[in-house]
Parts: sequence; structure tokens; C-alpha cells
Amino acid sequence: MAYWYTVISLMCINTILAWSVYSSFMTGTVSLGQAGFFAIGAFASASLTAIYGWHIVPATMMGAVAAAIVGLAIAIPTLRLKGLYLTIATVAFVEVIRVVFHNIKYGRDGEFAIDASSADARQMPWIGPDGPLGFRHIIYLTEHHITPGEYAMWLVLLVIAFGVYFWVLERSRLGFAMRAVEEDEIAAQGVGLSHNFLKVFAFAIGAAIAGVAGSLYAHLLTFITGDDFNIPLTVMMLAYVVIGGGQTFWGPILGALIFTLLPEIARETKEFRLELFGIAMLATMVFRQHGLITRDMVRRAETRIKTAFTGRNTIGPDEPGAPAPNPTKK
Amino acid sequence: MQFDEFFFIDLIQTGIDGAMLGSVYALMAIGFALIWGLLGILNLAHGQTVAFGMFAGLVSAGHLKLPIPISFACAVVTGVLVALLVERICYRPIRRAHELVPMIATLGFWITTEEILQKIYFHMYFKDFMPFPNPFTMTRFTFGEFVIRFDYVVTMSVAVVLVAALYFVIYRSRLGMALRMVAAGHDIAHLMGVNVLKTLRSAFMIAGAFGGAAGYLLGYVANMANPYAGSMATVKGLFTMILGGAGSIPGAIVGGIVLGFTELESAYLFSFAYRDAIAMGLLFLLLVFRPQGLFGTRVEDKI
Amino acid sequence: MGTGTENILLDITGLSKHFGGLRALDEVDISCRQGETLGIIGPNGAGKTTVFNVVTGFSRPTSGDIRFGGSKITQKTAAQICRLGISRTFQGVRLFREMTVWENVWLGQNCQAKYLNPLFWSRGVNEAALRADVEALLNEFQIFAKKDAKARELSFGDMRRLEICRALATKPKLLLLDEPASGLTPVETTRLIDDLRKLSDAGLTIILIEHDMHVALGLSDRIVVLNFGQLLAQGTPTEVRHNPAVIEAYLGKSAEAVNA
Amino acid sequence: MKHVKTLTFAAGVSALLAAPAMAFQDEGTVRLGSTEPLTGPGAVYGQPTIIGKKIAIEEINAAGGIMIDGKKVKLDLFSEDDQAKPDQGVSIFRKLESSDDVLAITGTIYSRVSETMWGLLQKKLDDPNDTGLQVPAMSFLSMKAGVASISPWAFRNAGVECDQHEQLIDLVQEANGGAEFQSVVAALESNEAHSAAAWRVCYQGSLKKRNWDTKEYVEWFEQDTDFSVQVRRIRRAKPDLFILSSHYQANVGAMLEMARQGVTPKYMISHIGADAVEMIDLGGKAVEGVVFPSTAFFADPGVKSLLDEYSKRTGEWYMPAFTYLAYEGMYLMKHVFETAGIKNQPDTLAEDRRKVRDALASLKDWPNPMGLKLTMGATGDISRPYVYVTIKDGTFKLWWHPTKGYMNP
Repeated sequence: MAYWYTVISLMCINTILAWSVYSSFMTGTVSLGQAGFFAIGAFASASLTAIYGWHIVPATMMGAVAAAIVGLAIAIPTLRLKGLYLTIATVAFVEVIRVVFHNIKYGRDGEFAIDASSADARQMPWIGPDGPLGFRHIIYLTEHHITPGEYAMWLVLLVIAFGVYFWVLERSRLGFAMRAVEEDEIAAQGVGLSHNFLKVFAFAIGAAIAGVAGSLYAHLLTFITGDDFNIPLTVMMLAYVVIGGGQTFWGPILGALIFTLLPEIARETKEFRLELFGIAMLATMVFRQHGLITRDMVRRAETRIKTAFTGRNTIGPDEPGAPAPNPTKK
Repeated sequence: MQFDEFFFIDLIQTGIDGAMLGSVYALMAIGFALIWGLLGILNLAHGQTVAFGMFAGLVSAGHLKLPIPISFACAVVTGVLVALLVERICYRPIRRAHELVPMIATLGFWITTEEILQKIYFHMYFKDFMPFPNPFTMTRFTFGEFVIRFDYVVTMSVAVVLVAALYFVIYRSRLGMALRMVAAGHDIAHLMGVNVLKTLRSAFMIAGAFGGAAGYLLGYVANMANPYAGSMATVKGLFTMILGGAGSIPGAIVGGIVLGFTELESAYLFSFAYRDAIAMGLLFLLLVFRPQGLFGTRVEDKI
Repeated sequence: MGTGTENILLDITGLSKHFGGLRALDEVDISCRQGETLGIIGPNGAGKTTVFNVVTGFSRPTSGDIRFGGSKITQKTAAQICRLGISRTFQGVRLFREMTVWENVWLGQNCQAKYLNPLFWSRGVNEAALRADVEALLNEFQIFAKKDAKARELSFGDMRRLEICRALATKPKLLLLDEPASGLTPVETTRLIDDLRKLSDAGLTIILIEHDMHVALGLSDRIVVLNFGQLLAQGTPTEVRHNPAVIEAYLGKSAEAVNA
Repeated sequence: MKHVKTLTFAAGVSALLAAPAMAFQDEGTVRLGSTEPLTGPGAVYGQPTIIGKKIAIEEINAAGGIMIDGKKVKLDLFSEDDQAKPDQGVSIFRKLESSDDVLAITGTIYSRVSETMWGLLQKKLDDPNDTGLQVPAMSFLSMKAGVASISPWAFRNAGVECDQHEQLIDLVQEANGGAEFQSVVAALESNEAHSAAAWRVCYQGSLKKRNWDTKEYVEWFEQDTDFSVQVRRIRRAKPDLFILSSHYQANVGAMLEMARQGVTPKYMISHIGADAVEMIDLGGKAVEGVVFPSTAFFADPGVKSLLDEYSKRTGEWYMPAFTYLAYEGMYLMKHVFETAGIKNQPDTLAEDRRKVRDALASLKDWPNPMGLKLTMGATGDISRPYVYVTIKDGTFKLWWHPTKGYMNP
């Protein structure tokens, strides 16, 4: 069972990561910098728990805060950039962060159970990032008797909490304001929405969410290096959102779930797993341009649920079973 | 960095090497720039034309022992075919969608074909780094204190010839006129009687030809062929294009040279370990202070 | 004309805007009184939309001064200016196309709703009253029946009216309309003129750019004529209609056409 | 129709969840977990490893299998593909441990993934407060220094890397007539963890011990194609001992550039990353003279039968050392399973695992298929005799052998 708990934990982490991309995606900012914030969250919180013995919750919060601060520092100067230029700037940021974490060293001496007198092990009892050797010994979970099942449960709860955040956000004025900025920045300014503020806000929140995911990832894996947080990873995060659907927060969940589960389920087809993965990605984009879940689908589902509960049948295009309005755009 | 009697000689020599290395980056970036300039999409599968071009060069020159010009042509044709496939699968069906949609589709193409290519290498050779035929590995020209590698000279000359040919096509042919019109706007070009789809297909073919050529030359310079060249080409080509100004062909050329130069000079002057971070940090600053890249033109928002 | 300086709402003095070598606006002075409807006309490229863009903060003036209700707004951002009470529409309609009609107008109310205070819902703001306001506005502009349709599904005339509706939802003191009648059928134009006249009668200050002489001359209390970024003439519709310089500027059209 | 589909899907998922639980002694098998990168960029290492494992298992099973609790049982390999990705590795490790109920887990190749997997293991033996996994794990490569000391449950048979380098530097100095080197130059492939560890932990330690300073030190990246800056600096230092902490891909590029610039150090030593046929394929003449450590030289008579079988299956004339290590590892597992006194029943799994671990940790003088006696060290690494290989006349040749001494100096 521990295996499935681990898969569920990874699914939750990927979902949170997908939401971190989605947060700025709501304002039309396509960020490929999430791997950088992921790394910052992972290194910051793992340092706090492993080196300084903090509790995991405040450590995760500090990781999120650190990521958010860096997110602000990235977002403010890049505000002028449009579309894919911004995306590329964030990619450059990921590279810088990766190289920095690949070379940084700090921490404290630790002691291991094994007699480390051999030459081979003389550098082992180092707790903290050690350049290219990585940051090992993040053993908060086993030290505090948190079983994979419990960890998975906490992660599921956290995913639900973030889900509630996005659910509320999408129904609030703030969420609509973000959507407005995405659809038409100029018109949004024209009705008094401060597009710069909204974009920076959404970006910083996204960075903080990625920081949380980084903390969870570091503690799940117990060992991280700067090289884990590379460009392919950051592109995958974006792929979760685009494939699942970037119009509602349900889309990123589906994208993350599918692409975490696919390699596990398709394990039988071992040899051609990556090909299947790529083809699935390609096919989704060709046949469903707005991703698997669109806003119209969510609206219809909501109406259907409402109808089922109130027993009232609405008349009009939202009626269950009525042909859906054609969702093609442009 | 050591400030000794060799400092300036090495500084200049590093600059020369960097610029030469950059000519390969430039070739990789031109394909990106062409597609972005005309279509406004990021073709992440472009690197695969490089990888397949390299593979075609390996098979034709290394196995079939074809003469170099013919194997080079094989690489170019392979690049064109891959690019046509990309156009057919990842662009044509979704050309009206949001710009991210073709980007993710090409990402899927990238992952799939890289894995397939890796399997081909693996089943053919049981390894993934293969020697790329290059009879002139050791040949060098010496000018006083300075040396230039022969294969870099070849690469640079091929790049110059290809770019000249591209300019000829763009400014002196019917296709070029159509391309320029499409770049100005698809709808306008359509109204002016240009077959937009056909023109875009030609653009993909040209980009593929550049990719195939870059793949061959990359293998030639590095002396090895491997299935992951596509990933490297995608990342480097992308950064090069942005550095030069997205969509600008002279920008791609200058951007490549600047990137190669910066990489080697920062390795020489500052730090090996932080070399990539320095290059990327400079790119980030450039984007912040000059978002349109070195050669791009600023587009004002139309209200 | 007996202009009392005390009730001048918008005062533009010495406004210039240069794009590289092009002088889109060159030392323009325009002022607009409280409650008045001001028309800005001029041939293509005269700088009419540039005036709007500079006033609403979408582009920074090269030099000059803009005062709104006595305070300077030259350095403010578009969003701040909107919150001060200047709302505008755009030449090509700019709506939130994927949102419903109702949501478009609802979003326009954010100046009152203070969407960030506290984070998601607004304390001290009567959401129910705001919702009622939205419905009242939609009713007034006769698009209430389509309130659940997406903005992109509307007819062009409805889009125009929705945009004005959204601009009014910000509760502006000054409404800037950029060619509100272009692209409308004659029936829709008439309906628009009626609606705008109602607004004007209710005391709203309106500045409108218009190509259609009927609309411009019919609605405006006063007309400003721009040509090549310079102020050519201003006055009542009758004065402007007979101004030789204006007729000269509209050389492509005959004087009779203008007078018609 | 829709409901039928849903049901089928649910049934499929629950079938996946309910892992097969009944295949122990009664079914006549003993379960051994195995994880390698079989697809993706790591497959070039994973495939030769799994071939080595399979050859050994086929031999063992053909000879009747393993004697456990008085009964001959077959060795059953539960093989997974970790794609050299740490997050895949973690879930696979858990799958093998908890769903497949294997007795021990062998793999993986990449130190980076091994370290992540083994981070899940119990850190302190018999510590009820430490809830880490308790399953013996053994890797046949993962050369990075110190990886096995992460847990008492983790073992390696690839040898102690620092010992190899220490011995090689001694040997090189001896070959040089015992004279001190005038100019030691080192190069590090800095974006690769194993190379970085080898440099930081082993080479630097060895140099410090001898009070040697590097006259020049350069770094490059695994994927680099241009080494001109680094090699120019190496040339200026006129090296007589050149240390390459780098894998074949970068080694070849750098050595070609060295040949171009005419840099010929008297001695060039590399870590085990040079043990690849690509060195010769890609480097040709330029790589001649480099010396590197190996655990099992492919032309050694002791591995002849394995090399023949390997060549038959792959068509390669060259067999990397880690294929032999994987092959040897299977026999090692057989030995351990047979001597640990395990029951191999579902309800004795935890005890059996502990017994296997103890047997591994106390391994002493076990004669491996090559006839060498192996002993497990305190950190979970088997220290073993090493051979040193050089490249000469377009092929690999023994440079030094523990019993035969210098062969091609």
C-alpha cells in the first residue's frame, strides 16, 4: 500500500505544482519559472527542518515566503514583457537558480549511524546542501514517525485546501479581475483594474504555492540536488495546465493526475511509456485545444448538480441533455 | 582568470572560439526565428530536425560511406521531412488556437521522437554516443599566436552560405515575397492572393533544412552523434533566438555569436561553474532592459 | 461664451504627444465643463484617439498638463484615473469576450467594490445593491435578456451598448466615448443617440469622438476640431459647421456634405 | 453502456491495487527486486546491467535454483524501470518493498537515484524510533563516494572509489620512478554528481595527504562541445599528471582538444567513467594513454564465459565492468539467501529481510565467480582488488594487475 501512498503523494505534489502555474496563468502570464520557486521552497524548508530542526509546517511556510519574495523580485522587473518573452525570461531564471543550488554549500556537521571512518564516507555526515553532491538526509518524516499513508493524507488535505482557495477565488471579484486581465489587459485597465498589481499578486501567489510543493517534495524524497529542478520539469508543469485545461482550476488537477498516473498504469507497456506519454500530449492538444476540461463543461456540470439537488429543471441552453453551445473560440 | 602574459592572447583567442561556436548556435536559432517570426509560435520540436539531421549524417557518412556533400544533403533532406511532419501534425490542425497549444503539441512531438530516436540508436548500436565522421578533426590554421580549427571554419562558411541563400530566397524570389507578406499578417496576405498555408509549409521546410544542416555541423564539430542533440539544440537555439530578438534572422545570427562568445568568455574570465548562470543572467537582464532583444523591433500596443 | 472656470471638469493645456518624429498631438488645449457633451471631430490621423489615450493614462504625454476636477492626473496610471471617475470605451470594442454580459458589467463595479479589501469579499459593500445596479443598467440598455450570453456571442450593436454599460458601471463623472456609432446600423445609431441623450440629461459629462457628423453635431453641446495633431477650431455645432478652416480640412468631402 | 465501462475501469484499478501476494516458498520462487533505467537516457547503463542479471539468473535457475529451507526454489526477478528519475525511483522502491514483497532490492545505476531510494531506508538499525524502510538494498554501480553509508541496509559491490584513486595515484607515482610530480592538473565535470564527489571526496583527499597542490584546475560540463578555454589553461600549466574526474563524453571532447593543442601529459588518470567503449570509438588516437580503474576487465579470463554470452546477446566485443558486477551480484544474492537461514514465507518476510541484511553485512571471504575473495566493509561497500586499464593501440589493455604488476606502463 505504501507504494500507492507514494504515488498519491506525488500526484498531490504535481497537482499543487500545476496550480502554481495556473495561478499566474489566470492573469495570462505563462510562467516557466516554477521549477525555480519549487527549488527555492525545497531548499529553504529542507534546510530549516534538517539543519535547524524546525517543525515541518513553519518550515514549509518559510519556504513559501522565500519563494514568494523571489517571485516578487522576478515579477516586478519583467512586468513590461509580453507573452512568450516573459516565459523565456522565467526560463532564464530557472537556469540561474539551478546553477546556484548546484554550487552552493552550507549546513552543519551531522552524525550517521554507520561508522564513517573510511575515507569514502568522510564527507558524508554533512547536513545541508553540499554543491553538486546534493542535500541529503532530509529525514523529517521518518524521524517523526510520519508514515507514507499519513503524509499522503496530509497532502490530500492540503490539495483540498488549495482547491478551496481556487474555488473561492474563481467566484470572487478578484478571480474575475484576474480573468479580465488575461482576456484583455487594456480593457481591464479601462474599468479601473490595476493589471500590474493583479499580475504581480498572482505571480507571487503562484511562486508561494510552488514553494510549498517544493517543501513537500524535498521531504518525500529525502534527497535533493539543484539538478532536479531543470527546464524539462518546468515545461512538464506547464503541460499539466495546458492539457488539463487552463480555464478552470479543475483542469490542472486532471492534467497532473493523468500524467502522474499514466506512467504508473502504463508500467506494463514499459518500453514505450515515454512515447505514449508524448503521443497523449500531442493528441490532447490536437483534439482538445482548450484542454480536457473547459469552463463550459464545468458550468454545465454545476447546473446539472444544482438541478439534481433542487429538483428544478431550468429551461434554456443550460438544460441537461440540451446540445452544448459550440465551444470553439476565435 | 590569471592576469599574466597570456591574458590578452587568451582573451582574444577565447573570443574567436566563442564566435565560431556561436555560428552553430546561430544555425539552430534561425529555424526558431523563422517560425516565430511568421507564425508567432514556439516550435519546440525544431530541435528534433537537428537530431534527425545528425542521425542522417551519421548513417549516410558513417555507415554508407557516402561522400560528405551527399551526406550533408541527406541531413538537410531529413531535417526538411521532420519539419514537414511537425507542420502536418503539430501546427496545421491547431493553427487557429492559442499560441500555447502548438507549443505543447510540439513538446509532445519532441518527447516522442527523442525517445524513438534513442531506441533506434540503441537497437542499431547498443549505445547512444556514436563517432561522427570528420576527417579533419585535428586540422588547424595558425596565425601567429592564434589558432582556428578547420572544422569551425567549415561550419562558419557553410553557415554564411546558407544564410546568404536564405536572404536571396527572402528578398529575391516569389516565395520570399510571399513569406514577407505572411509575416506582415496572415489575413492580409490571404486577401492579397497568397496561399498562406503553402507559404507556411515552405517556411517549415526552410527551417527544417537549417535544422538538418545544423545537426550535421554540430556532429561534425563535436565529433559525435547522439539522440539527445535535439534537446540541447532546442534550449540553445531558443535562448539564442530570444537574445537576438525573436523572429529576427540577423538577430538569430548575431545572438548565436554573442551567446557563444559570452559562454566561453565568462568561463574564461569568471567561473566555470557559474558559466551558464552568467549567460542566463545576462539574458534575463537583457530581456528586462531591452525586451525586444538585440535586433527586434518594439511593437507598441494598439488601443 | 461665458465660461465659468469654476465648473470646468477636465482641463487640457499644452498637450503634446510625439511618437518618434511624428507629432500626434501638438500643443492642444481642450477644456470640458461639468454636464456638457463635447464632441471631438477631425479627419483620420488627427490625434483624436491619442487625446483619449493620454487623458485616460494609457500613454504618457510628451509634455502638457491634464487636470481633472482641479487635480493633476498626468502621471497617474490608467486604473487610477478610472477610479478617479473617468471611464472610456474603445474604438474597436474591447469586451471580456469569454465572460457573460452580466459578468462584464459586474466587473465594471470594482471601483466601488474594492475587490481586495479584505482579500476576496468586500466588507461594508452591499453586494446585493451592486447586483441590483447591474441589472438596472442592463435593463436601461435593453440587454438584460441576454445577460447570460457570452460577450462574444452578441451582435455588434449589443457589444457597443454593453461596453458603454460597463463603462457606466464604474460610476464615472466623465465618460469618454471613442466612435460609439461606428459600425452600427441606422436603427441602432438612433437608439444609441437616444440613450446617450438620456445620460447627458441626467447630468453626466460626455466627451465623444465621432466620425458620423449626424451623431457628432446632433449630440454635442460644443465641438472641438483636430487636424494633424493641432486644434483647428472649436465652438458650437453651428459655428464649427460654417468654419472655413474646417471645411478646408474636410476637403475630401464637399462643404454641402458637411452641412447636410 | 457507460456504467459497464466504469465498472471495468474500477475492476482494472482494483486489480492493479491488489498486488499478487502468493508466490513464496510454496510456489517455488524467491523474489528479488530489481530497478534500472531501461528507457530514456539512462538505458545505455541499465540495459547492460539487466543483461548481466538475466544471464546470472538463467544460469542459477538452470542449475536448479537456490536452496532455501531445504528446498530448491527458483530466483524470480521483479524488474522495474526507474528512468533514472528520482521521483520514479521512490515510488518504484516503495512498490517493490510493499506491493511486490521482495526479499531484497537490487539497483539502481545512477547514484542520484540510489541516494534518493536509500534515503527511505532505516538509518539506525534496531531503533524503534526510526521508521525507515527495512529491506536490504544493493547497488551494482552507484559509484558516488559514500552512498552506501547512508543506511545500514544499503550495500554496494562496485568497490570503494576513494581506495581506487588512492591506489592509482600511488601506482602512477611508482611508475614515475617515485619522483614527485612537478605539475598536477585536475579537471572536473562539475555538473555531474559522481564526478564532483570523486573530486571533492577522493582526489582532493589524496592530494592533500601528499601535500600536492594542483597547478591548474578547470571545470567543464558533461554536454559541452567546446573545451578550448580549459585546454588552453591546461597547456599553459605543462602538466605531467593530469586528473580527469569526468565521464567518457566530456573526456573524449577534452582529449581531442588536447591533441589538437598538442598537450601530452606524462600520465593521465580518470575515474571509472572512462570505462566505456565510446572512449575508443569517439576519441581514437587522442585518448591513448589514459589510465582508469576497473573492477572486472572484460578481457580477464575469469569473465570469459560471461563476455561470450554477453557478446552473443548484444553483438558487442566490449563488456562494461558493471555488467560483470550485476552478474556477480546475482550470485552474491544466491549465496546470501542460501546462508542466511531464511524461511521465505509471506509471514516471515520481515525476519527474512533482516537475516539477509545481516548475512550481507557479515559477508567474509566469499569467492566470487572470478575466484576473488570478497569481504563486506563497515560502510556497506565491498572492497575488492582493482585492476587498472589503459588505452593503447586502439584497444583497452591492462595497465596494472594485482598479481601481475605493471603490464603496459
